[in-house]
Formats: sequence, structure tokens, C-alpha cells
Amino acid sequence: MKTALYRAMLRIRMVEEEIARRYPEQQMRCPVHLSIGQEAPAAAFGLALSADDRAMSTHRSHAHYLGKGGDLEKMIAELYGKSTGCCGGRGGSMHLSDERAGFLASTAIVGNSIPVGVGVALAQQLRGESALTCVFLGDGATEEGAFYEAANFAALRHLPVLFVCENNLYSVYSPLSKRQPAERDLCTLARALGVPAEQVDGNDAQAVLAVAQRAAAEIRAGGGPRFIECMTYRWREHCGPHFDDDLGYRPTGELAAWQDRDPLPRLAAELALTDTDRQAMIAEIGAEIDRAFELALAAPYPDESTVFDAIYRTELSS
Amino acid sequence: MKTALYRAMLRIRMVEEEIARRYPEQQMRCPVHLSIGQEAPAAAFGLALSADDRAMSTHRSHAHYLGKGGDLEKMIAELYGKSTGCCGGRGGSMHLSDERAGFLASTAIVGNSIPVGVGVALAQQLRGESALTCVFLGDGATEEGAFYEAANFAALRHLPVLFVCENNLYSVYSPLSKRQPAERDLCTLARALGVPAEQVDGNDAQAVLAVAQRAAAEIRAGGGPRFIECMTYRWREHCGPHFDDDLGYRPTGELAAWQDRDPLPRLAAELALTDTDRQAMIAEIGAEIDRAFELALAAPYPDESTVFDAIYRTELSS
Amino acid sequence: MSRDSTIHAAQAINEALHLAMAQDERVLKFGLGVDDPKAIFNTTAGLQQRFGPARVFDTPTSENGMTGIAIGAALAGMRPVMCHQRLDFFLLAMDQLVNNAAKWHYTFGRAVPLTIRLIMGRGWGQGPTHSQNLQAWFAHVPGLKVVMPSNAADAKGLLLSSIFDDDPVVFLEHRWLHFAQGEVPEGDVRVPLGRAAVRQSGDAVTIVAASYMVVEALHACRALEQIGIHCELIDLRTVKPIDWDTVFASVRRTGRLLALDTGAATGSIAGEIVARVGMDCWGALKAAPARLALPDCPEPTSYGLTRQFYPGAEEIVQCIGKMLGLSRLPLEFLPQRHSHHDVPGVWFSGPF
Amino acid sequence: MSRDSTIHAAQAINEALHLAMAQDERVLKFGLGVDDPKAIFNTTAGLQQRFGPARVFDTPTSENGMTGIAIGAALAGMRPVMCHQRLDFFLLAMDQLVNNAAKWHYTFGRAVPLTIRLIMGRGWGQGPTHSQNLQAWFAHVPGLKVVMPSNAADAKGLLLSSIFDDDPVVFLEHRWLHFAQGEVPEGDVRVPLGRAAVRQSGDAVTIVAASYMVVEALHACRALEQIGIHCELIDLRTVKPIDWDTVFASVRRTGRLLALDTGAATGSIAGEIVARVGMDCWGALKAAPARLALPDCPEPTSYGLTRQFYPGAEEIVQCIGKMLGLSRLPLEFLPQRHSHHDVPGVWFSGPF
Ligand SMILES: Cc1ncc(C[n+]2csc(CCOP(=O)(O)OP(=O)(O)O)c2C)c(N)n1
Ligand SMILES: Cc1ncc(C[n+]2csc(CCOP(=O)(O)OP(=O)(O)O)c2C)c(N)n1
Ligand SMILES: [Mg+2]
Ligand SMILES: [Mg+2]
Repeated sequence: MKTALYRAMLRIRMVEEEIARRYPEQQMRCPVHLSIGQEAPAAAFGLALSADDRAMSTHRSHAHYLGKGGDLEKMIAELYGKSTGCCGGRGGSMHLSDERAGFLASTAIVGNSIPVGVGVALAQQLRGESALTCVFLGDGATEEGAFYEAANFAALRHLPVLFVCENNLYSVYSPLSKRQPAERDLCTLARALGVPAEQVDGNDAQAVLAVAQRAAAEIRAGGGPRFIECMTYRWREHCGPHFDDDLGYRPTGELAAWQDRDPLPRLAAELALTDTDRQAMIAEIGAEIDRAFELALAAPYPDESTVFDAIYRTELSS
Repeated sequence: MKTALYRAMLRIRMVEEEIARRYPEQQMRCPVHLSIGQEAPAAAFGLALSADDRAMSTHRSHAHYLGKGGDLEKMIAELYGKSTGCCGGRGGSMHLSDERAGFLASTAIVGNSIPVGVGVALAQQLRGESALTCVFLGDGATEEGAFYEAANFAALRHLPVLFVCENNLYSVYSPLSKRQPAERDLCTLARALGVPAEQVDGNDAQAVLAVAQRAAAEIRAGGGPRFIECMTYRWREHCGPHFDDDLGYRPTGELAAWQDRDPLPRLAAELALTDTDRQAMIAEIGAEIDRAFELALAAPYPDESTVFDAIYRTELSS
Repeated sequence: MSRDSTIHAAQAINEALHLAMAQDERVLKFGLGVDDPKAIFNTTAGLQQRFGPARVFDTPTSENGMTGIAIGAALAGMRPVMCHQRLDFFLLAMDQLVNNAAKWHYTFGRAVPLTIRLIMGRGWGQGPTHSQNLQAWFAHVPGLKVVMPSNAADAKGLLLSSIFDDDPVVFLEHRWLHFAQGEVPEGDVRVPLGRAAVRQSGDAVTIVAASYMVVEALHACRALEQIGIHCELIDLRTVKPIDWDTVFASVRRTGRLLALDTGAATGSIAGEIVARVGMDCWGALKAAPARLALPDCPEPTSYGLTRQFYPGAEEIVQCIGKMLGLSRLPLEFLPQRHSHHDVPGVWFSGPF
Repeated sequence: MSRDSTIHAAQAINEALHLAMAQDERVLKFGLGVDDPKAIFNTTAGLQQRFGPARVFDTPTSENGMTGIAIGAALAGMRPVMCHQRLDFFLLAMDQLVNNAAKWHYTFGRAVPLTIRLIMGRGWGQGPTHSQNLQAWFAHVPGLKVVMPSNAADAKGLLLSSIFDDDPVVFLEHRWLHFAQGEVPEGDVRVPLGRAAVRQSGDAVTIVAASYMVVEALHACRALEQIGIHCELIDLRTVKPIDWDTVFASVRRTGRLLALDTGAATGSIAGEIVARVGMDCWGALKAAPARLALPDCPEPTSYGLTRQFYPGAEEIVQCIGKMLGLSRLPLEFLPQRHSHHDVPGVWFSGPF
């Protein structure tokens, strides 16, 4: 399990790095939001969830999709807008989905996948399933009324929802201090809403995994919703492939300090992974990634004549 | 001050009773939401506010309007849809306004006057005024994301806002238990949002007044927003003039228990008001009310030719 | 358990809900007040008693969040039927409706079998924020289906079709039509979405209407018949997508068009009808097409200001008279109004 | 501090904001990212440095709440200018916009001097929820003013007028027009709201457009001129209320109409133009009016699916060719596109 945790993080990192490397080629013609630096929650929750569990995510969802077992080839193809993409190219980076893996969808409007995830959990509860729904969100999304309304309903009905907030301290270029009062504690807020909450070091993969497993077990035992706040940090620009610390919106040294807290070497050390082990993983994952990009590049765009298809599930003859 | 408090409550009660009595005549042709039973907060906060302070309210706003010093004649005329109404008949019972008295407006969409009130407070702060804005809301309104977003901003910017929540346990026919988790405490929630909060017995007028004065003073001293939850109870139907306990949506005896806790006799006793004092007040207020209804009934409807006027402040020649 | 063949639309809606829930356990019914004593103007009566609180439940006052929750439940295989006592409240949920529900199938290929019942207020001082008829908004959004019944039978039959349709349907109930009486077949008798109905056949003018305007148009048609003018009245029933074939075929025969709407004129669906007919039936038109809709003005509350606010049968007759150059208008054949202008009938005494 | 006479529209907007804030201390500027390094595509650059964080500030991600707050500030005497990087985000705030801002003056008689800048995305895979052009929604709402500049000078002049107008104004900025260069007068030079501009005079066809479609129409007009066809191009500038006098006067001369729109066809403003012209200029029309707008379809993200999604100059030429029965179309005179279809110019490399 722990090697799997490392491997999942490494895979996410390598995929994101490759996207960043290739993005300037201007073939992935859609906005991309990378999770480099904040891989641990995606990997840990992905592992803690079972195949039946469902997940929903945000604009920054590559990691969550992959962590939950989403198909890599289909994701890369989606970024390239190809017919082989997980949404046939219609969604792009901000709209990923892999039903088979239980990754229902990510959406591009801040906060608006949260109630949708709660609705999925409502269906799970009504059907008496033991599965839960994991809803990934950012710190910025907690400012949306949609979060509040959804959390209230989840608490009211004791729904099997696992809210996972990746608090990376920023919404685009805006630090928390411009958006939330200084004394704000998201866990206290969640608790006040009726959702038991816990904060965890989001760069400590093992700690996140432990919290994730405990929370998932509690929810499955009928404990109602949980809120987990993972403190973490985005290394690259909000949207796009580059580093952007030169813009000066984050204090000097902040990025470096967080890079020192890179979740990958930390877990590697904790697991005493040998260099050989790591190299083997890198080679294997690298090959998988190369293949995904090759396939994506080689795949055709969707047939333009299909562009107006499937606006509805059921067309009305008219 | 305390006699004024009693008088203000009595006046609200008498006005509302008269509306209830006359409503079946079918001359007030708009929905009305009465505050009978929950007069104390409106009277106490009205007294604790100064003339410069602003207030915003909800669908159930007659009491707040009157408490803040709104013109009675104009309010009654508004209910009758007359040209002499505070909105010239355009608003009706759910849209009251008396600028002169600092009662800015009440609106008919649950929760949507809350951010508006916060915006007024923002302007007050930017202009360096010492005035504050009082935002009345119901327990149901705390379920709207608008409340959450507005409270977050008020806390973030330390705005001079006094949120007054009249928790009357119901939203239309729905008890709190159908809408909020059992463990919900609105004051804890407000505090978690960054707004210092306090609960008070909303039928104990003196207690409400004390809390109101303290909160207003703290806000004026630059303390930022405050949230006061007044526990109280609506006696009559949600919308309309009648009692409706026969519908069975409230437990038997609940209304009676709250009627035993009528804020009026309680304060009268505390103040040791004599019957003569009370009768004098009743006579005086009664005359005022009679006159307001007479004037409203006698007043003309607005000229129908004006119906399309003033959609804009500045018409664009076209 | 048989009943009169003639029932109110509110009862017809209730019947549709009972049938749908009995037939398919994935059908859920929630919204503010669905289980309260007033039962959404009696349309949800008996549902919770019969199908239990898991499937039929009241909600917090959280229109946006609850719409997202309905979408999620629909994605997960349920068939939620939400409702709002006023369309105006649903303005809080436009993000969920437009950014999620309407686009989900196109983007993700997954169905959102969601029905949202919106009641549109009118009269008794509903005023600026309890009376909006925003069907034009919904009809502008690709991916939505928008339904507007005009009578009791359609209220039932179209609601059944909406519930069992796999796409998000906005189902618009004009408050005054809740009181409309009509023959309603028992059982699961569905009226297909996307098909207009010809309510009156005629050759003089094509009148295109939906929802409450169909009632007003019927009065006008009957009065005009008295002087030998036969109008064709098309009840759109579904306003997104629109049954253009039926509209165009009629205009090609009559050569004249009057489009009616309960919403503000500018940008109305009636305007879209006029535009499409102007473009697609150009050669057939014998006279300028016309539109009757609400003024581009918020609705005032006052009884005194609303008397002329709503165009009705009289204005329709006048408009057609002008279009046909009639020298006399059969206004005396219009039904006499026995109640105030702001109530659907004498028995209505407010307050909601 | 003088500058080139020709500037980008983004810079023109920035200039308008600086001028307005310098002139009137009640002008506030807030919205997500107004003070960040990207400064809303550079339109808000330098404002916070110059006018301070009390008047220029970033906000929480709370579109609905912040809109209500802007309304309150406006009521209390401020002139807030909000902005949203995508119109799509603003769907969260429809309750505040429609139920409060639009109706406040009518109901309470008190002005709401609020300007809401909405940027409409296009291209580079903006996809279903970052590219919507919902001007038809706003134009349907009584009480709002809706402005859509098509060039740099108007962007400045109309924004100044919007800010100093006492009514709520929705100011729609097409993302690609931020890069439009043009002569822009320095100083407080305002362009009046509510007045259309005739961009090209002609007698063949009246083309009515707004925002980015004016650019495409200009290309089409120039190509058509090469074969002796002179179209009249009307830039609406304000789409609510519409300057009908200018539109009607032109159609009465040309007898032909083509209405363009950047939004989905059904229920579009272009449809309203067609409808009103059909009704009010009936006698003057010599041919069926026409409309070119976006398909009634969510916008897909894929480069491969968007190539034909947007009608442009070529489609305009084709449409006019059909209307006039031209035997040959001057397509070779249309400007050659040097960049991909999904970017405003070769220099654009994403990602936002
Ligand atoms: C409703 C809405 N408002 C604004 C945006 C623009 N936006 C895209 S991502 C983002 C940042 C959100 O911050 P957070 O939730 O913390 O997520 P992070 O990007 O940090 O992962 C914003 C504001 C949007 N997509 N939707
Ligand atoms: C957004 C919205 N949803 C629903 C309604 C219908 N409605 C009117 S008053 C009301 C009750 C609100 O309860 P609360 O805030 O507790 O106020 P109270 O009536 O108890 O004073 C509701 C749901 C509305 N007006 N607006
Ligand atoms: Mg963040
Ligand atoms: Mg209440």
C-alpha cells in the first residue's frame, strides 16, 4: 500500500511534468491547472477509496482523476482535444470523467461540483449502498455559497460524503488574507456546519492516507459526512505550465520552503525506497506516459460532423 | 427608554393586529407576513440604532420598518397599493422603505437583502462614518449561500454590520429539524465565520435591548460585525392574517407556550406599567393607526399612466 | 379509486406525480414545502405519506445547492423532480442549471434526468420579484427542454413525459392554470414533449401561444368566430425545442401571425417565433407579423397599477382586428369578467 | 503623460477606469484579481497603486454575495465597478442582478449606479462553461442597461458612460476585442449609451451587429465593396435598450436585414432585431430578413470541433450573397487568417 502510495504520487508528478513540458508546443489547446507539489491528497484519497466510491473534482483535477484510477491515455487525449479523450475532446482539461473508475466528473466553475457530489451521495444513501462520494475542492471554493449549502444538506441528512479541501493558500494569485478573515479555520467552520473535520499536513502522504482511511471507514460505518483539510502548496502558475514566482504575488522563499517539503522524497525516505526501486518505477511510468502522449498525438480529432450530436440524450422530433 | 421600548412593541402589535383584522376585507391585495409575537427584536434594535444607522429587512418587515422609525401612514398606504405608499404602491408589504428613517429596504427573496446590507456597511466604512447597518434575517435565511458569503466578507473587512437573526424556529411550515442538522448552533456558525455572536431570549425585550446596545457600541468602536440570534416565535400563519395551528405543522401546545411568553405583558410587568399608562398608550396609538388606515383607504391609487415611469433613473433617448 | 373525469390542473399534476413515483422508484420529489400542509398548492398532496420521507422531502432554503444536489442524484440514476413556489427564487440556481445540468450530456455523455417545476406567480400583488415569466431565458440555453402546459390534461401528460425524459426539463406552471379545469384521462397517459397542439383550426391568422396565453387566445378565437373570423391557435406546449413544423405549416396556410407571451416583450419567445416565421415563411406572409407580450417593465404590486398590465383576450382581438382591417371588433362576445383583474376567480382571496 | 493615439481596447478600458476613479472618489473597483499581477487582462493595471486598497480590491470567490454588496454600496452612494473574468461565473449572481439591481429603481425609486464588467471568453479550448455569450438574458430584463463595445474607442467611451450612468449597467467585453487596436481619444471622452453607430453606409443590406461581430462584418463589408455591393453596418453598442430609430431608418432605406450575434441563435438579440424589423418595417422589407448567430449547442473544447463553430466574415458574405442573389462571392477579398481559428492572433499562446 505504501509503495503504491509513492508510485501514485510519482505517476501524477511525472504526468504533470510531461504536460508542462509539452504544453508550449501548443497542441494542448485548453487551459490546464497542474497539481505539481500537491500530489499527496490525490494519491492518498485515491488509495483510500474503493472502486465503488465516487469522486468529483474541480478545474485542477488531473491528479484526482489519476489517483482515483482514471484512464491516463484518455486523459491525455482529452487535453489534446482528440476523439479518444475521456469526453471525446468536448471537455478538455477542466472536464475529466472516467465512470468506470468512479471518477464522475470535474467541472470548471469554482464550487459547483460540490453540491453535485453531495447529490451523488444522496443517491448512494437512498439505495442503501455502502459506497461514499469524495468531493475535492480548493480553499477558494469554500468561499462559495454552494459549498455552504451543500455541506449543510450533507450534515442534515448524514450523507456519505468526504469533503477533501486542498488548502494551497491561494486562489489564482490571491492569498487567503484577501479572501477570508485572519482567524478563519476551515475545520472549525465545517464543524459548525455539522461536518466533523480534521486538518492534516497535505505534504505528508502517510499522514494523509491514515486520515483518509479513517474518514472513509467512519463514513462507511454511517457516520455521516467528513471534512478533511490538507495543507499543501501549488508550485507552478495557477493556470498553465510555468513557474511564476517572478510575478511576486507570493512571498519570496515561500515556494522554496514548500519545495523543501516535497511530498515525494519525504515518503521515499520514510519508506526507505532504494534508488533502484525508484528508477524502475520511473522507467515504467515514463513508458506509460510516453505511450499515452504518442497515442493522443496520433489520434484524430473528433469528426466535425458530430459537433451538434448529443446535446440531448433524447432528441425530440421536430 | 424602557417605556419607549414597551410603546414601540405595543405599537407594532397593534398595527399588525389591525392589518390582520382588515386583511379579509380584501383591500390589501398583496401577501403580508406579520410579526405578532416577535415584536421585541424590532423594537429593541430600533431603539438601539441611531438615526444615521441603516437597516435592511426581509419579507417580514413591518415591525423592523416601524421599529426603525418608518412612517406608519406610508406603510399602511403601501399595503393598500396607494400612491401615498412608501413605494408609491409599487412594492407592497414585502418592499418597504423609508430613507428618512434609515430603513433602506426590505426585499422578498429570502437572504438577498443580506449582502445588500453588507454593501451599505462597506460604503459607511469607506466614508469613515460611525454609523452601522443592521441586517434583519430569519433562521431560514441562514441556509442561503448569500448569508454565508456576505458574513465572510463582513468579517474579512471588519464592516460595521449588525446581523439580527430572528430565529422563530420555522421557515413557512418547515421546522428547523427539516432544514438544519440537529446540532446546529447559529452563533457557533457565525463565530466560525469570524463574526462574534450572541444568543438572546427574543421575547425578553429588556435583554434584547441590552444586547443590541452593547453590540451597536462595539461595532461603532470599530469592532467589526456582530451576529445576534433572537429566539422568538411567530403566532400567526406564515403569510396572511390568520392563526393556522389547526394545520398541525407545529406541535400542540407550542404556540400556547410561546404565547405565555408574550413579550408585551412581560415587559409591562417588569416596568410595573399601570393599566392607566397602558390604556393611554393604546388610545394614542389606536388613534394614530385609525388615521393611517383612513388616510390609506381614502388615498387614490397611483395614476395608471405612470406605470412605466422610472424603470430607469436615466432614460436613454432612443 | 376513480374520480371525476374533469379535474383541476393542480390535481392533474398531483396525479402525474403519484403515477410516476408508483411506477419508478427512482423518482424523487423534493423542494421547499413539498410535505407541508399546503403541499405546493396541493400538487404534492399525499406523496410523502405514500412514498415515504426518503423519496419525498422538504429542503433547506438553498436553491442553488439543492439544484446541484438534484443534478448529482440524477447523474447517479435517480429521477428527481424539484419544485419552487416561484420561478423568481430559482434565479439563485442559474449556475447549476446552465453550467451543469444543461451541458452535462453534451460534455460528459451522461444523462441528467431532472425535472424542475417552477411556478410563475401572477396577481394579488405578487409584485416585482414574485411574478417573473423567464421562459425566454431557459429557451435560450442549449441542452435544456422547456415545457409550458396550458391546461389540466397537458399538465399531467407533459409532466409525466418530463419526468421520464432523460434530459433536464424546466416545467413552467402558470399559477392561474392550477385552477384550470378540464377532462384529464386517468392512468399513465403521456403527452409527448416537443409537439405543439392545434387548439383551433382556421385560416385567418395563426396565433402562437403557450401556457396561460392559450386561455386568453381561446376566448379571443371564440369571439372572432362570432363574426366569421377563424383563427388557427397553436399551443406550443414545449417552448424548447419548438415544434417549428407545426408553426410554419400553419403560417404557410394563413399567411398571418400573432405570437403571444406571458413574459416581457423584448427577447421573448414570442419574438423568436416572429423572427423565425419572418425568416422561414417570408414568402407566405401576407401582413406584418405581430406580437403581444408583457411590457418591458417590472411588475408593480399595486392593484391600481396592474389593471392594464397584462394583455389578454381583448388585446388579442384588437390586434387581429388591426391585422385584418376589421371594421368592427366582436368585443361583446368576450366572456365577462366577474372577478377583480388580479385574481383567477371570485373565490380567490389571497394572500399567496 | 501622453501616449500613442492608437491603443488596445484593454488599455482603453484601463484608461477609462483611471479617469473615472480620479474624477469621482465614489468610484470603486473590485472583483477577483483586480489587484493581481495579471490585472484582469491588464485592464485594472495601476489602479490599486494609485487609488489605494480601500477603493480597489480583490474579493472572495463569492459572486452572488459580492454582487449584492456592490448593489448595497451603490445604494449608499458609491459607484462600484465589478468585474468577472468570465461571464459564466456571473451566473451565480442572477438573483442579485435581476431581483435586486434591475428592479430597485422601479420599486424603491432609488438609483443603483453599478457597472458590471463581464468578459466573454472565446477560443483556446474555453469550452462549455468559459465561453458563453448570454447578452440575450440581460437584454430581456427590464431595468438593466446592456453595453457591448466593438472597438477600443468605444470600450473606453462607453465604459465611462456606464460608470457615470445612474442605472445598473452590464458591460460585456468580448475577450478577443481586448486586443483590438484603434484610435482612442485621451481624456474623459464619453460615448453615449443607447445610441448605435453606423460603421459603413450603404444601400444594399442593413447589417446589425454588436461586439466582435462588428469586426467580422467589417471584413465582409469591405470584401463586398470590391464587387460593388455596399452594405450598411450598424454597431448597436447598447443592446438594452436598443436604438431602434437607427436600425429602422436603415432598413427602410435598404429593405434588407442581416442580424448578427455572438450568442446562441434561439432567443438571441439578433432574433429580436429580426422580429422588430419584421413587425415595424414590414412594408419596407424587400427580402426575407436573415440572422447569423452561434449554433444552439454548448461550445466544445476541442480544437478539432470548434473550427466551424463560429460564423464569421465568410458566412456573412455567403448570407448576403444569397439574399441578393449574387452569382459570385468576393471571398478572395476577405483577409487571410494567419493564425489558428482558436486564437485572436499568432502571438496568442494560451492558456487563458
Ligand atoms: C465561480 C467561479 N469564479 C471564478 C473562477 C475563476 N477561477 C478558476 S480557478 C480559481 C481559483 C480557485 O481557488 P481554489 O478553490 O483554492 O483552487 P486552486 O486553484 O487553488 O486549486 C478561480 C477563482 C471560476 N472558475 N469560477
Ligand atoms: C429564495 C427564496 N426561497 C424561498 C422563498 C419563499 N419564502 C418566503 S418567506 C420564507 C421563509 C423564510 O424563513 P425565515 O428566513 O426563517 O423567515 P420567517 O418567515 O420565519 O420570518 C420562504 C421560504 C423566497 N421568498 N425566496
Ligand atoms: Mg487554492
Ligand atoms: Mg423563521
